[in-house]
Amino acid sequence: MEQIKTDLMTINMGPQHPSTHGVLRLELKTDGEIVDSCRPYLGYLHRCFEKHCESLDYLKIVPFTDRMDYLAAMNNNWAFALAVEKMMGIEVPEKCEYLRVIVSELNRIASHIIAFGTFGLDIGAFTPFLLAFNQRELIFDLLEEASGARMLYNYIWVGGVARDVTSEWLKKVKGFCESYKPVINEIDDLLSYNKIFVSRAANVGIVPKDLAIDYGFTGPNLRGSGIEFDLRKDEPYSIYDKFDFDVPIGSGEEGTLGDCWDRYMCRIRETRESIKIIEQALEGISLEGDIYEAVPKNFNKMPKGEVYVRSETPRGEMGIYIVSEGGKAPTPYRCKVRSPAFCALSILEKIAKGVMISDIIVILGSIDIVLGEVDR
Amino acid sequence: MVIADFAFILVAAFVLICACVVVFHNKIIYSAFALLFCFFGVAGLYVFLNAEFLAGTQLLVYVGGISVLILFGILLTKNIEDLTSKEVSTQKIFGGLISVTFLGGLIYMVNSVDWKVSTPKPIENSPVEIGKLFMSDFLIPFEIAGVLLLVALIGAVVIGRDTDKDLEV
Amino acid sequence: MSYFGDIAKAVSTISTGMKITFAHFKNVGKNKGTFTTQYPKETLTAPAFSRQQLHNNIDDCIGCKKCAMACPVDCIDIVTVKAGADELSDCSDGTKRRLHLTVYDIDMAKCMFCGLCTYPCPTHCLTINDDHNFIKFERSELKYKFSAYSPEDVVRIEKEAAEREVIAKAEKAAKAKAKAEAAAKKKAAEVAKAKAEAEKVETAPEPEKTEPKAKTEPVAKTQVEQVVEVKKEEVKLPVAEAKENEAKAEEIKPTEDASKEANSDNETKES
Amino acid sequence: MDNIFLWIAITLGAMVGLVSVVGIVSIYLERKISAFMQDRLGPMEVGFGSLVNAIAGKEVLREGRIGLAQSLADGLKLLQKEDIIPDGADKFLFKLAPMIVFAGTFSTFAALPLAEYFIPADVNIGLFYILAISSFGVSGILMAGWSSNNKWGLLGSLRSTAQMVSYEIPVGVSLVSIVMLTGTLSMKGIVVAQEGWFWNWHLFGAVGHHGLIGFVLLPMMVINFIAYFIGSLAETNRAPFDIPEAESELVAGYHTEYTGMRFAIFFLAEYGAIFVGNAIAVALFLGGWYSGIPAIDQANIPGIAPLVFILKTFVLIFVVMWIRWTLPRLRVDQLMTLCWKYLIPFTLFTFFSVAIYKVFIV
Repeated sequence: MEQIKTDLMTINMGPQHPSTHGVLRLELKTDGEIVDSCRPYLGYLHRCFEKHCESLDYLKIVPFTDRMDYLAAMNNNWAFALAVEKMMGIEVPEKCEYLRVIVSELNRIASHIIAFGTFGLDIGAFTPFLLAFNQRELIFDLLEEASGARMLYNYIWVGGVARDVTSEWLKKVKGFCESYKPVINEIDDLLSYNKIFVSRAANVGIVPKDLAIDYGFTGPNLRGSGIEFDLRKDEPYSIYDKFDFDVPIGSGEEGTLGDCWDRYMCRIRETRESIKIIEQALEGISLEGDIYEAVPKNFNKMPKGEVYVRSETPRGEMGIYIVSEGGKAPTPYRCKVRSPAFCALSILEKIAKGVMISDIIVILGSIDIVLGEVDR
Repeated sequence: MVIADFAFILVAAFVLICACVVVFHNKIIYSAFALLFCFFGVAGLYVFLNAEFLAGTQLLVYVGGISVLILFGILLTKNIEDLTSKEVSTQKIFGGLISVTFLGGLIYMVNSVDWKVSTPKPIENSPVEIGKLFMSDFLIPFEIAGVLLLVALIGAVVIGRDTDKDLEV
Repeated sequence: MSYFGDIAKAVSTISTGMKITFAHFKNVGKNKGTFTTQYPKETLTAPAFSRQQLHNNIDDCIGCKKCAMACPVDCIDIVTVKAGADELSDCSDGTKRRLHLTVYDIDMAKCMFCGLCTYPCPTHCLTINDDHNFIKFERSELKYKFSAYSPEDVVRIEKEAAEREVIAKAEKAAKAKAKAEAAAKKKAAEVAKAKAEAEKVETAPEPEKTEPKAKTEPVAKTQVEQVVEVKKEEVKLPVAEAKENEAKAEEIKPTEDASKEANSDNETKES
Repeated sequence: MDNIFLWIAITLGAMVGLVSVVGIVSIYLERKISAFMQDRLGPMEVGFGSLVNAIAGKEVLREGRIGLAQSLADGLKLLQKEDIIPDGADKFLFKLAPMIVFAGTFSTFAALPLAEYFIPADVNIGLFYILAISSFGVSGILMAGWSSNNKWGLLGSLRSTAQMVSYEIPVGVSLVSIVMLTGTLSMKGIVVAQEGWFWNWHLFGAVGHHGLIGFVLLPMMVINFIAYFIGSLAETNRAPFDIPEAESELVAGYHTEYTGMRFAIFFLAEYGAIFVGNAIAVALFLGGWYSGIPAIDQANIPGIAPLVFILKTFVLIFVVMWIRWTLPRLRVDQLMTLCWKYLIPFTLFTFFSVAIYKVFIV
């Protein structure tokens, strides 16, 4: 029997749409509810970060890295600081390293809260989102106390951190770790294993191992596909080799390996691991020492050359590539950022064929993009 | 009962106007909506005949079911993105001739038949009576209609089923 | 069997979820039951060093422009006029003030709240405080003017400064003439070495000056050095040219002096 | 003559009042309940006093408000809003659609048995009438989605219609079981059949009327009630079946382009539909206006019967909201799966069981 053929309908999702996670535009060609093709259009949040760097000195670039992945500003600061430190050969004091680990892991939790909270929101669960957001609020209070800002911290500087912390602050962080554990269990009960949620997220947007590698997936997205790769474990930078933590990977326990539920669950489990790391760091830190010790007086010693450093941000592997010409009052000759969300977004076109419109939202939510980082 | 007459005229006029819109309107979607209102008006006419159950059935089946399905069909098949698309009749003269002939025949029939005025009181609990009739005098037609609908249903499923299973439910 | 299994799972997970939401519903108003604060009635206190609004204590500001240079978005606008001797009072920490700040504007609409400008401030007069309640209806209202002078004052100060400058110029011209004459004599003696020596004299002492500051205020120092470098560049060119063109040197030398004064200012307050 | 017009005017007025009050109260409850479940407080600023003061231009005091007049104030705000009709819209149908949707809901209020003496139109096919007339609102939703010339609106209305047409089947079948048991379509008749102690309610198998053998009915009726409740959630487009207006997918579904009062009418109609859906559940399964304790019913306290009815309905509405703020949303195909693979078989099973009970046991 001949198939009944209908016209495709072109739908414009975004740039203003509740669940495009920022200003992303998707051009959907649908056959009724079934998506025939989905093409992302980027650039609505492009702010010329890379070009802008070329006219700023290294100290001034740090607040701009905040604005790339605005949900995980600490990790961005750190990625950039790592690159410049490697270039200049700076040894960071141990206290600063501990502080960096604590704030970055706190920020990782905050970022993952947004990721799984909005993922639930995309599927229609409002309450888990807000319950998780309360915890994010607590993290922001802590980070504000440490750095002075709630979202865009400018805290991790090249060679150190911007501000010292007090022992009361460390106690508060400890308190937060305790209060967070029951909440994540509650989210598990309320959302993760909910039958409706599982049926919406499992077996949707499956990214097999080889496809994930082909498209440059990193971070929780890659681990959701069952590949155990975490820069903190496999290529430890800073003092991550001192900590004992697991790398949660997707197992396809509710559906197929590499589906949206696996990616979601990876994030949930990663927050638990982050709490573990923070607790260990709180034990290891000593408050003696000068945080400004290794902060370079100026960047005149910046050598000529280039450097590429990668680090694990909540969205995956962020690479910073800097070409320097050295000299006095130097600025980068070229700065390039390898954005994990950008690579992850590219898979949308591949796996969106034949799914339903509702699934597009779920897939988009599960790869957890931040448009500030995609467009830069 | 002046009010009842007045209401009847209102409803009848509504049905007629809607019917005219169905036939004469250029936009097919207007015709479909007018058809829906036409069915709705007919349900009102049933109420005047003390056939509430039938009126309800008319609403449920024709308004809530068939009209909506027709609308559904139009929305899914027509070029719905274009609000200005129009359907123009190309055979106005021929069509008009046929309808005038048909109207003449109907008028002749209405006038020639000797209509009887119904004397018995309307049945109080019509659903019960209808149910009883279905299960006694009209059992065979009822069953045949049921089987026919079932056949149509299965046929529709067979035709409409997607042969390639690309969407797992 | 999975048919009924699915139903059982759905019922159990949904009832678990509903239990949780009902527990939250019950706990409203109790301790930790609600997270919202009724804003106008009750306010949250931001940490003391929360970065919310820039404030400049203009009485302590020496007009060094380090903050403006540290700003990544150029939101600080400073214009200074050289003051006469003893015209201005000292800062609270004893630093001499030698510049009238006729314009000190911070455009909070441009500000990105990174706080980088507050670190190099030598007198700690520029602070970023926790006052977060600065809603305005016009963008222009977000331009905060810190200068203590009225427009008339500014006109007067500029006029006075110009007068002083004329006098100073005349003095300097006389000095420079003498200098130039001396230099010309030297030149005649050592034509080949003259250029190299002149540069040494200018550059050598200055890095030593700034180094003691490093331990206390590393970032400040970075900025200081940058300031110094920039000033040096400004200075170098005219000096080199001075050997060929005396008239030009006369015009530019006041600036050179001013920059040196600024540097000495830094030193005093740092110590 | 005069009497008839007066009666029509009074009834219509009472019904309009009921619909608006129900809508306003439900919206307030929705906001408060959702807030409490999410560790928030919800509207706290607008009380009736401050609303009056604000309208009169006096100073608005903040003390002691719990936001009681919030939805009223929202309604006033929506009334004042600009009425925007998109340029590319089909203007006639665009204006007509909210009226049709509202009419569909509004007409169903006519047959609600608030009390034995307070049924605006006690037709002998009351239940059938409600089912039939509520299907009329579907066309309004289709009309709204199509006429606004917005693809999200169109998709929303298509989803909504498919959903409502499908879920009419389990809802209808589950109600037919009750009709079969009581032998009447009249809402009044069905409620009267549940008089007395609460175990006479149909939810509990009407044990009082049928004796011990009635316990056979109990599980059937519970399944029926749950099926009806899920079906009515879907028919009123409530979460977890709110796919027609899924804000994360379709922006706002069929009323994406509506603003101001037209939007408010859609909203009012939605909450009206929720009330009607749960009122039917109360009337058919939960004993209608009977409190479940004969002493209270026989005390003849004026106004207690409608109060009991509305109270029961709002308890169910609370459950509806509780579900909404707990559960995620289903996908279109899963919605249909739930309907065709789960609800319809179960309701058909109970339908046959009740038929067997009626024929062989009673």
